[in-house]
Amino acid sequence: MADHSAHAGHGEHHIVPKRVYFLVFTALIVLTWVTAWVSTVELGALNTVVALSIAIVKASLVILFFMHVFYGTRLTKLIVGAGLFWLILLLFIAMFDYWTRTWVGVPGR
Amino acid sequence: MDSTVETVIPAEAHHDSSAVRHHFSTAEQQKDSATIGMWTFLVTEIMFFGGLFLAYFVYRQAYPAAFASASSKTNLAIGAFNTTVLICSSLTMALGVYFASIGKKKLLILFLVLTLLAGGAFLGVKAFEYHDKWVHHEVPGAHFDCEGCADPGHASLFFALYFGMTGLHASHMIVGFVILVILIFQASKGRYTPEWYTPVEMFGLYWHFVDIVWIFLFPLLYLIDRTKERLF
Amino acid sequence: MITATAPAKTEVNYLNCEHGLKSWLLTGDHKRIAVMYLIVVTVFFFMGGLYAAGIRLELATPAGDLFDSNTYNKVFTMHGVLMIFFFLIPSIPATLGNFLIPLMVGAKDLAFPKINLLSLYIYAVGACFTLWALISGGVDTGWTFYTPFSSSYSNGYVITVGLGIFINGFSSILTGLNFIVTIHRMRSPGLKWFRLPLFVWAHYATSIIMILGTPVIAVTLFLLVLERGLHIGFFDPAYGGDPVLFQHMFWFYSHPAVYIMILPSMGVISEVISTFSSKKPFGYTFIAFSSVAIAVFGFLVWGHHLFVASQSTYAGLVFSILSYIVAIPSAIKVFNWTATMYNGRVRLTTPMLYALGFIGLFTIGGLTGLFLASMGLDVHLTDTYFVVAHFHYVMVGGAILGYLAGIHFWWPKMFGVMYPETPSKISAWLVFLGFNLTFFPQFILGYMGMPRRYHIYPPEFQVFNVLSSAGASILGIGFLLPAIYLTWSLKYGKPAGPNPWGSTTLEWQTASPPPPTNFDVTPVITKEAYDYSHEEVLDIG
Amino acid sequence: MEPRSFQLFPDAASSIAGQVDSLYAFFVLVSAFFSLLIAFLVIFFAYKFRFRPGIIPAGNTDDGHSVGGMILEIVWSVIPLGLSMIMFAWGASIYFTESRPPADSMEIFITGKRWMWKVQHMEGAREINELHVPMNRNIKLTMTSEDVIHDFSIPAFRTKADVLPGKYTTEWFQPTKPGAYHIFCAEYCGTKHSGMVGTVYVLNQQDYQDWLARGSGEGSMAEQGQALFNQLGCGNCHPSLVNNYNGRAPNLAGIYNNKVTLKDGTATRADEAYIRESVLFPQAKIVAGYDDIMPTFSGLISEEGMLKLIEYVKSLSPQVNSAESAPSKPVTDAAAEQKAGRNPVNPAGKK
Repeated sequence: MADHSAHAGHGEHHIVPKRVYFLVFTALIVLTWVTAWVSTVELGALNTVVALSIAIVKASLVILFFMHVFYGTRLTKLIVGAGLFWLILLLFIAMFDYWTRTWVGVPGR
Repeated sequence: MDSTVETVIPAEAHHDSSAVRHHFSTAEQQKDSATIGMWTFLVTEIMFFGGLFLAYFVYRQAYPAAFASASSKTNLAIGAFNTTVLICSSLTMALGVYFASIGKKKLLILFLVLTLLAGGAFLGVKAFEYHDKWVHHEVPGAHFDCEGCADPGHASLFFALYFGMTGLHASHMIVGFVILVILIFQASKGRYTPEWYTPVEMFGLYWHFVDIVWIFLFPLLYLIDRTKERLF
Repeated sequence: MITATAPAKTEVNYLNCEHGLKSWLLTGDHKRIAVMYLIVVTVFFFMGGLYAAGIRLELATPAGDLFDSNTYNKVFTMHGVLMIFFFLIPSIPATLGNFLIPLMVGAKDLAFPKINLLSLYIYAVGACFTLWALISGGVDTGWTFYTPFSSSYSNGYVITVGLGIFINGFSSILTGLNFIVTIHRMRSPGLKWFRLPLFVWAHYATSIIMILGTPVIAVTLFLLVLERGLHIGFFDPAYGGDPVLFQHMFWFYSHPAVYIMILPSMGVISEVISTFSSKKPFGYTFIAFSSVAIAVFGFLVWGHHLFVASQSTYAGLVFSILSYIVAIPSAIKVFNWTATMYNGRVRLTTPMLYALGFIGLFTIGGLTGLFLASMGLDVHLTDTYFVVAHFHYVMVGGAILGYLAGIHFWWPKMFGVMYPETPSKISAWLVFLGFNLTFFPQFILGYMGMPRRYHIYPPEFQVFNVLSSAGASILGIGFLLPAIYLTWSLKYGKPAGPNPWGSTTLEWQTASPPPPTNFDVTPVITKEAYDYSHEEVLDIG
Repeated sequence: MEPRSFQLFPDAASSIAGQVDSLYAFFVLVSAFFSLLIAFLVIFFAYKFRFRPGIIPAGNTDDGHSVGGMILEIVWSVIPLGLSMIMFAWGASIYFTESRPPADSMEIFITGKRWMWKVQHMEGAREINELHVPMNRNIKLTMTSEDVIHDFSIPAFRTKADVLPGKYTTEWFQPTKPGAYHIFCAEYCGTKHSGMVGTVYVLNQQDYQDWLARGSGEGSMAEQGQALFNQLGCGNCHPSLVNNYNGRAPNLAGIYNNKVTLKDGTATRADEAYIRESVLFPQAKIVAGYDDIMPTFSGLISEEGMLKLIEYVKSLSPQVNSAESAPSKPVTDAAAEQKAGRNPVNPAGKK
């Protein structure tokens, strides 16, 4: 593995201290109850923004710490990033059709 | 002929542990491959759920009233409780991997069992919710009858997606359940050591991924645009 | 498998190291799995071909005199389903890719041999579902499964076939996953990315699509099966569902799937042209990056299948311009292949004939793709025989010619024998001529407006349909010949030796057929894959 | 239509056909140039640089990463890119023309059903698998399907558009040559897909008037829509006279294509799609100030009935009353000519 030897350090298993897990766990629980509570407060369109933002923060915490991506190799980060990027491509490009369907003002165009 | 191959290394030179399969040179290469492989698999899972998320966004945008009132039919307290349960199971899973990595066999088994129990609790609550929906005729199909839904004609789409998404998520949990049982069995036989606990670690990734899916399903199906009411 | 430590003996190879059916069915050896894939995809190719023969026979006359409409619809559906999902998509990756990628990166096997075997069995299970549906009475939706026809109106076995393709998708995903990990982590010491053969680059790009695209078709078919089986409407207008959403989700995979078929083929062509020009591929980095560019941009163009499907005009604009952009990397490849021959030492062997045929036919296939990416032209051309001709130029003229080039190129490596030269060259010419006679008239038919999937057609279209059917019979012979002489060569072919073509890539540096662990010693790479400066060119072809 | 045994190029019978053909010719030229160029180079190189023992061409090691190679790479990337942008822009401009029916278009309504095309003219005439249109008039088709996706394709006009269940799609053309041309269903729709064909007859103005004069005996679409409106009891709640409000349901006079404000504060345009949705899914988009009391009419109205209802609602909005664009109000009440309109008139120039 001559050309990998430079990255060999990444492959050593990095043991994450337990403290990190408990901190992340606490944050996740708090955020869960915050998002549940916020949904009962009238914020108009902001409700959606808040709910999704909190979900993204929670998911990031899980990915980075529970799933060790924070300590992972560049390649792991690249793969995760690619997955999310493609998901966004799928959602946004397809939604673009739906967003622009009324622009021409002719049914079916 | 040998213009590309100049020096040679004996094929077995890099084998440094009996746990390394024959086609890998080092344990590190093997573990790295497993991690990349698992993440690549999880990327396909992201796209797999991605199709459903797309359907959800398209229809929520088309029929906001139907989705708002139909999502109010979900039980917020139960949803929040189940989210908590699942996050707990994620923590126990992470700790399981931690104890595997430092070779604490009993704690590994304990935390795998705790993960199993939390997952079971989640599925139990989910089953209860499904039953509730069935009783209230909120299952799409011939008997669908969404009482009190604004725009009931389109509310069926919400419930179709609700069952599609949570059902797919639950089926991933069930698969996880089966693998967990195998892992507990293997762990009790002492198969995992600090040098080689890859299956536990890879399963951990899978379990956390399932958790992440729920982290998004919870706001999408339970929270957004629901009728404002007290939490309890 | 234990022979890895055995002293190097060319006599011990992956074919004879173990015997018995079990040693094949439970093998982890990528080469044996590749051979098993080769057998099953060939079976499916000829099944699909049989259906194609049915279509061409029926269309020789305007009236519906061979089949009734229902049968005809099932025939073209099964032709599409079998050819696309069970032949074209696994064809090169699962056979040649499986066989060659570990050899080319100097590894003993793919990263996950058991998963590799699992993917073969998943393919088999998916195939069984599909065959079961076929025996029960087939399916008549067309391979595109558009809702609401497929979910509510079709009288075929949509659920069974849908599940078959759903399951088969996981085979594709696991193959791609295995390739990605292998290419990243199993390369020999010194084998840097830009020393990899272009075949490996092409498969890396293909794997990206398999990983990111296939799950979307899986979930789409899953929803379709739920909708048809349980009558819960995901795409059903009766509940406010949108059938166009199905098309978006379907083509998100199925357009990139075209690149799953063509990219590996392009990889083959790069190898073949380089070897038989005895020259490093011109613009190696451009060819390598254009593969990845095709894989990435290929995901952004699916909406050009929806220009008349009531997609918004502005979305159409975006998809149209992106479709033109994705054409550029393909053009770069064609020019570079052609330039590779310049100043080369060209030997017109059978694989080279196929490869040159590929360049010509793929050029036409690609250029006619531009017609369909043009919104104004697509309105007239879509859903006509122009589309049929276009994608056959890409999939047969491109993917299958590349597959045949690859099979002929690596046959000596896979089985250690040479096939007879004369019949193989005859078959290459028959395929080329037969193909053009079959599909070129369909461009003309398409512009005249003959819709695809028509069982009965107006009489003014007959002349070109007869030409097409005549060409198909020549094409059929061209495809049958290799099956015969290649099988013949297994027993009677002359021994090939490790490097019959005088190629420089790594797979030719080991014995033919290769030993069970590919190399007796782990190769250490110090040079690029293509270094013909010191090579003696063999006087063949 | 007289069967022809051989044809190399389709008839060009619409205003857009010439433009599409020019674009096609451009594409064919570009493609032919590059195909022949590549074919020539491949054959030439294969001969010129054929293997000859002992002869190694100078420059055999050029791998394209020299300066000259880079220039070549750039040239053969940029030229195709430039050409393809021309192709894109030209094609897109034609498509934009096809997307937007001219304001003076005469409307005809198409309903696809497995396996037939049902045509409804504004003036009341109905046809099946036939479509009679006047020459040199802009004609806009509003289309929907009763079952699966179909596609209304007229190759001679170089136009087609999918016909979907549950929504309306549009396609327009201006016929320029009298004659009879194929209508094909171009989206696979099941067993008799290839039988879902018809003929479009392009008539000159006088022949068209004659044909139209035979009428259907059922009144214009708007009149039929009004009858349906009354039969279904819509008028019990929905006022249809200007300035008449009852608080139960919105007044329909003048709403067509105007903005309506919805309960949730958003606004929408009361186009065909909105009217259709409001009849079938009345609770989906309720107008501000009204209660959720309307029952659904889903399953009670055919797609053709729906088109007539919409036509009636449109007729309540004088500024967009498309009757103004019709050549003249046809005589449709002549009872004696009841079914005659079903028989197609042979187009001029055809025996």
